[in-house]
Amino acid sequence: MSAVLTSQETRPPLLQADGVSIQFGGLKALTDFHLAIRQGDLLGLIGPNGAGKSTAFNVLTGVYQPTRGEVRVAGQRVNGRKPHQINHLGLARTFQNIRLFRALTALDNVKVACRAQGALHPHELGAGTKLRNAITNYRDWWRALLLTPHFQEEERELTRQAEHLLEVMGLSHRRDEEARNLPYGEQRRLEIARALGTKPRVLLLDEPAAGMNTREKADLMVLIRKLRDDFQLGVLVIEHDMKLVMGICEQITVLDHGETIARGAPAQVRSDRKVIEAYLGDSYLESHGGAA
Amino acid sequence: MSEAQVKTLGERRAFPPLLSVDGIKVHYGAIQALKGVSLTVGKGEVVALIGANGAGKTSTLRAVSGMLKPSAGRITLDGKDTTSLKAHQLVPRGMAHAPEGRGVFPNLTVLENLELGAYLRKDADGIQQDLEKGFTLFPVLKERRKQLAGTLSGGEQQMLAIARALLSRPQLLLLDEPSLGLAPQVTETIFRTLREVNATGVSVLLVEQNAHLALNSAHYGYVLETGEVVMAGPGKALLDSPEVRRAYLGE
Amino acid sequence: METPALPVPESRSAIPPALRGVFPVLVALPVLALFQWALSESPFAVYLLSVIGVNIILAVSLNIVNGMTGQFSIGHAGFMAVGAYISGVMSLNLKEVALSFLPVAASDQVLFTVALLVGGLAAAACGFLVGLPSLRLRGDYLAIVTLGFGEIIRVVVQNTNAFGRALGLSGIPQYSSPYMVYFWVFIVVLAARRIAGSSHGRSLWAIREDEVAAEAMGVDTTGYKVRAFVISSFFAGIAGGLFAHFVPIINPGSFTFVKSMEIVVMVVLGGLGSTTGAIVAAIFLTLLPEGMRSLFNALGAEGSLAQKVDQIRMPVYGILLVVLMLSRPQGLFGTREIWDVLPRWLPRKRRGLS
Amino acid sequence: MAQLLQHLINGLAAGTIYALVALGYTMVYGVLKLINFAHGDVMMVGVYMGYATAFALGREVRSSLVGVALIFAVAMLGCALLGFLIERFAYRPLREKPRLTALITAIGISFALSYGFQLDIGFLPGASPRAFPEVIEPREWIIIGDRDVVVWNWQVISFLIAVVLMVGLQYLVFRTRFGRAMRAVSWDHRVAALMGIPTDRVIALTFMLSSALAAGAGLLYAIKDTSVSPLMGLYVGLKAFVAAVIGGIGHVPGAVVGALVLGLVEEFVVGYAASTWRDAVAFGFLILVLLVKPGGLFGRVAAEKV
Amino acid sequence: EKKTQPAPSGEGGSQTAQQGQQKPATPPGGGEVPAGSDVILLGEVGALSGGQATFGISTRDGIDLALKEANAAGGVKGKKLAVRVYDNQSKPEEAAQATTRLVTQDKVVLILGDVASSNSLAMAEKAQTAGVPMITPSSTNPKVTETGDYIFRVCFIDPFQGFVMAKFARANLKLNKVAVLQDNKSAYSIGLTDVFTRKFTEMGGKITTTESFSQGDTDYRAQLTAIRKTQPDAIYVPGYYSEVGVIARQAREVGLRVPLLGGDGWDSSKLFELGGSAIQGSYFSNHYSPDNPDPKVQKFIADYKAAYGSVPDALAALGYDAARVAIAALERAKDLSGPAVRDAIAQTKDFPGVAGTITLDDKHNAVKSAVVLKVGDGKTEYVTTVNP
Ligand SMILES: Nc1ncnc2c1ncn2[C@@H]1O[C@H](COP(=O)(O)OP(=O)(O)OP(=O)(O)O)[C@@H](O)[C@H]1O
Ligand SMILES: Nc1ncnc2c1ncn2[C@@H]1O[C@H](COP(=O)(O)OP(=O)(O)OP(=O)(O)O)[C@@H](O)[C@H]1O
Ligand SMILES: [Mg+2]
Ligand SMILES: [Mg+2]
Repeated sequence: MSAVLTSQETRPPLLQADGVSIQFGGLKALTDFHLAIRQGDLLGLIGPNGAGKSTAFNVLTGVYQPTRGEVRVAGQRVNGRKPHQINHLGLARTFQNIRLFRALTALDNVKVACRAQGALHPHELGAGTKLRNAITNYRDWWRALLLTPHFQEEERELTRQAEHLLEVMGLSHRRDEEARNLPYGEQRRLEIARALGTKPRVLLLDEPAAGMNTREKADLMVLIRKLRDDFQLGVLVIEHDMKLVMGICEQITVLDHGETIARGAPAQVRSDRKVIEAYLGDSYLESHGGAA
Repeated sequence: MSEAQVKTLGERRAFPPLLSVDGIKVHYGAIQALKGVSLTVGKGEVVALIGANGAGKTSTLRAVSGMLKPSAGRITLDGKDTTSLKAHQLVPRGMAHAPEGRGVFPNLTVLENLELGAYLRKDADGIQQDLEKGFTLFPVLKERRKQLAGTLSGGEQQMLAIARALLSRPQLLLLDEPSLGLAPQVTETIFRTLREVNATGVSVLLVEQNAHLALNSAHYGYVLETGEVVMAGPGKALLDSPEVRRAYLGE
Repeated sequence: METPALPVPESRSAIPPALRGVFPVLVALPVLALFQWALSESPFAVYLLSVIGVNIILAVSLNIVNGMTGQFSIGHAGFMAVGAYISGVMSLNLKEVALSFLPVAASDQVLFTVALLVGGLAAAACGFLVGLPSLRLRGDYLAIVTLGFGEIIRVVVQNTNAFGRALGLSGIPQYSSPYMVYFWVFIVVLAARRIAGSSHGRSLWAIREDEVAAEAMGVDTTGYKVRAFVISSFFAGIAGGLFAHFVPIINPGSFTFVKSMEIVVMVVLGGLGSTTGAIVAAIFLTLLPEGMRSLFNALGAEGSLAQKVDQIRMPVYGILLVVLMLSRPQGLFGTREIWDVLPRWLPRKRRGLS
Repeated sequence: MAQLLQHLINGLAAGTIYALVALGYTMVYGVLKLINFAHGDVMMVGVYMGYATAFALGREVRSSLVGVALIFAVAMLGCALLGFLIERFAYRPLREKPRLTALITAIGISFALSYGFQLDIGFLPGASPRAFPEVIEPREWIIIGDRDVVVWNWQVISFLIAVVLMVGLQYLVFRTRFGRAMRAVSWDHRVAALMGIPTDRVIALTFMLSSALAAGAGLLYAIKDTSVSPLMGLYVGLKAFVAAVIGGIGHVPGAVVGALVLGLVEEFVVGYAASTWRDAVAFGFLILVLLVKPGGLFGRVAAEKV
Repeated sequence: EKKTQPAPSGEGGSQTAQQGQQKPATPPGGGEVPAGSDVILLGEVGALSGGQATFGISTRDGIDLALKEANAAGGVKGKKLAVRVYDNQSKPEEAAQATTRLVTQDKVVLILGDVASSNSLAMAEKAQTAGVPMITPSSTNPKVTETGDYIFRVCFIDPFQGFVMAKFARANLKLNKVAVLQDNKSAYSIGLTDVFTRKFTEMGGKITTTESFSQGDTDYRAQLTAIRKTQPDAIYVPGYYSEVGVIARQAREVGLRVPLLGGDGWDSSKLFELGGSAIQGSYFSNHYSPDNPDPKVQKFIADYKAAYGSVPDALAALGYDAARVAIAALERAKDLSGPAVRDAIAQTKDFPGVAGTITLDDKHNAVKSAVVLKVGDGKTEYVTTVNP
């Protein structure tokens, strides 16, 4: 394990949080949060309800602004950036409460996310690019209005990409179905497909297995690993299903009341006294027999 | 219609009848979600309803609690036909439903949410007692009583929804995936609470993805597949059945 | 049977890709000329068709903001006013001017087109201004800002001598013709359809469905919203310009929030997001009052009571709105287009790329 | 100085009326998230009901206390009934439908009422404005200098009524069981029903209350400005709506404060700047407020938990 | 480069001004009544709903009365008269649409309307293009008849009326300082304000302040308080009675006791109801005085009362006059074609209208005297007549 860790250290982190804190009124939802994700990582984030896990996602993806600390994506500081800009740098996510574009078809849900280019380079977010972006944008509108061959080719390309992602997620048969009519489990997978459409470097999954039965969860575990490898991602998973988390994550961070109370390999975390008290509960120990 | 195809395992423990659902059908526009579901819940019984995504579990609960009007079939509660009653008319008859997606009122405080659970009750003292009981069950809620429910974490909202349902002192409690998104510990708490509540005589109709947990705590269970009941039997019996193990426990 | 919500440009087609963009325009121009010729003897039909055309442009353009993007704008008449007044003032000032190298009629049309474009661009600039607050404002709050903006425009016009104050601008040359109006109808419909079928359209729909998720999926929601406003108000400005050149009098009272509401009604009645729905609703709602007039005439409008009958149209219109909405709450076509709901035996649009 | 004071009083008096109408908007918005565009027109109908009652009562009775009470009672009950009917037939069938559809029926009702009352057929009053009979005899309560500053009895009365109503409504919404039910319904009426709340009845009652309020406000308005016409609802309704938004729509004290502020802004623009720009300034002020506080002065933009 | 073509505001002559250059306008004379038809169809466009409805309805009733009388007297050229009335919702585009329909679909021989000048302007454009004569009863803006040779009016124009009141205020009432309160939504009000202000200052008076309101307002206290500060001898309120009555009350309320001055928009029996005692002692210029002992005026008043239940206001009187001028012209015209009727109307001279004797000048405007009336208790009192 430690050998793996050292080899990881040599790669630069794609996503890095340094001492991130956020407060809502008097409530400290997240305190001094640190995290680094590199390509190929599969990390877990667990903790009791209300510990601040989703909040951490929101801070990382720019939905909330941290009150303190720094978030870097691909080495670029992104504090104050809008979520879409952060997404362009290669950070994609799913939501705890599914947020699909409900009236759009499965295919269109993914196509919204698909963009012609992959993730930007960090310098492409710098000053001076605003004007260029605006120009590109209006040029793209004109292309769409005039149906230029370039535009048509691009549309076809997007469709191909989206279809491919649907296939990867096992949703090809739902291609033209409106998202709201999909069963819950498929909606979850569609969310992942959509997130992949943005060609991310890092994928954040917020309770991807919620609402799935044991069998579907088992399938999901395989899928997450496969995605990491095939798309060369760093993945961070929030999940309450210990079987899933312990089963696939190489490293797990445990939050409680916004503070990081433990971090380490699954076996290590599982037997951490503080984690057991705050989160897992004694009965978990009993049923899994792994006393410290 | 599909009565004959239900595979029944083992003997059902006898409870006095409370809820009986008889061949209900539910449509959402062109989609038929339920194709004639029949099931019963006895007084003091815990009944689990399991099934894959989209099988129609939620729709069944909705029909029972009056949120949806079934297009065919009959529902009786305590011997009275309630098929055409609206949701708010069923509450005084002892129905409480913690819906899918929790359904807390985000624009109200935690305390106000709880008080709404006791909307039809007039006994201020009793309400106060039950509130305290709820708070001991879920201490977080006490901490957050003045916070707007919308800002609670997912798990906290789930606790709130259950506590709120209990505050109406129901005779029959409908729970739709109560463990969804809950920390293992809280899931424990909730199922313990469920057993406690049941011990006081409250019947429970439980929908769960976690078939293991659900069937373990249920007297009786039904397996739903694409809008139809395909299997029924005592919880333990279902747990042991190879079909269930394969389809829902991934073994 | 279930059709995709989003139209996509045709893929299998005999037209070479390079020509596909302009092909419909090439077809439309002679058709419009024929149309114009057929109408030349019937001033009332010309007038009515012009009103319908303007309303179609307004409804289809508002649909880009209200229907596709899900933003709630109720100040569309304000943008229309900007286009009407700017182009109206231009035409009034250029009335005596002609381009020497062109015949007078052609020169007028050229100048008119320029005036229209200037009016449209001015409206688009205003749309940009109004779109900006959408950065911070949601739903009903954005709506009230658009309404307020429309009213401010009205007051500005009412207090500006160059715009004729309360009397308005009169004597604007009647350059507008069905050819011109329907040329723009054609353009706006084409633009709306092509936007809807492109990644831009998908982004707009995504914003309508879930702004947070759209943003998280890399959609620059503010940018798209502003651009939707700009495009939509550009066409509203064009509609205003066309309107000014056939009425041919414009007056602040024509661009009140009641007018904005009438446009919203067309969009909602047609089905939010459905371009053909907006068209059908615009046609229907414009013809409705005139149809009532014909009905009353047939019943003998020269009688004494009948003289009072014409004013019944407005309350009846109100009641009809209620009835229509109750009977088709999702709008005529929902979010779909007409060919998705017409019976199967009609020639159906081929499935596109998706 | 005296003039300033007089403007202040005028502004507050105008704002008071906006406030009463705005409360109705805010209430309905509070439960249904519906901008009830017909609200102003319901007010107008209420005023005509009061007008008819006043005439039926005759000169003597109508200015007695009983008469005034009767006029208000008839108008408010009549409007409550009207509100009930509108809700029952124009809004309720659309409750599960997209929000904009109900907005369109609201516009339809608004057209039908305002233009309908312009007809001079049958009992309908016709387009020309009428003078509202003097029911509360106007009296000057405070006079400073050579009538430099005058405060009238009805100004004080309506101000007090507005404040009392605001406090009462605030109490109703936030301290009573019914209010809790209203707020629950406003979020999700399907779940509210699961609590045993009779949602249809709560919504109907809210509508009736808001319509009765509109009638009361309309009468005070008619007493203040003495003129009654079928389109009056359109103008007052729009301004009151703006006031409700300035305060934060759905927020009870916000509606009152927003209305008073709007009344004062308008008064001072007219009094000290150019009266021609009054409406522009009013709307400009609204936009400014929203840009600084996107949820209005008091409203919170519900922080969406992601 | 200048166009070689003449500006379209062609006047006189028999050629139609050609508005749309791209194609020739419909040949003049939209009004051929089908042979054998025993009805002559007139058109009217008026504001029957919307903000100006109350004025449109008075006008309609006046026209209606005139037609009934004419039909009772045997009609015109042996044919009965009928009028088709369309509502313009107080909006010019609706006026244009209704007019286009009347002149091209319904083929009326002549068209009447409206009160608000912007609506009349829209009508005029369409009537002129189609070559159908139009008479506006009460649009006082000079521009209306400038539209072309088919457009006439039977009332005086804004400049004259503004002049009348300025002269009256200066010469008869000997006022020095007058404040103005205008209706900013009404072109009529703005027009009168402009002329009054100019004339009154030319005659040595002083305008202390000009405030404005919008039609439909009911609270004018802010403006009046501001006016009060300037201590005027009178307030010129060139608005409509629907607002003036309330303004008078509120003026008293804020402590302004000076008289109000106004124009023909004041004239309505409703003024007394709306203004109560507050409006008494104020003056306005008008087309006619109901006190006028002239039997034809008194008969008109009595007939109108009998038919519609109220004393006719100036708009009703003008509607009545306009219809009668039209009927007389139809009778005189050699046939019912547009040019013939136009020429007949243009020859109107010394026509005895209830609202003054009408002679149409070469600009197609009525040359008439104006009266100044004083508002009394429930009625007006004749004060003086001012000649052009
Ligand atoms: N917008 C907000 N305003 C106020 N408080 C908030 C907001 N968002 C989150 N919180 C609070 O922050 C805390 C952390 O919430 P968060 O959603 O991150 O929890 P979580 O770890 O994801 O829990 P769960 O596992 O139940 O989803 C909670 O107590 C919640 O009430
Ligand atoms: N509001 C709705 N509109 C249209 N279809 C619906 C609606 N709600 C449910 N359905 C469809 O009805 C079927 C049954 O849905 P239901 O929600 O009852 O399933 P479930 O067993 O609760 O599934 P899950 O485990 O995903 O919650 C599904 O096919 C679903 O897509
Ligand atoms: Mg969470
Ligand atoms: Mg479910």
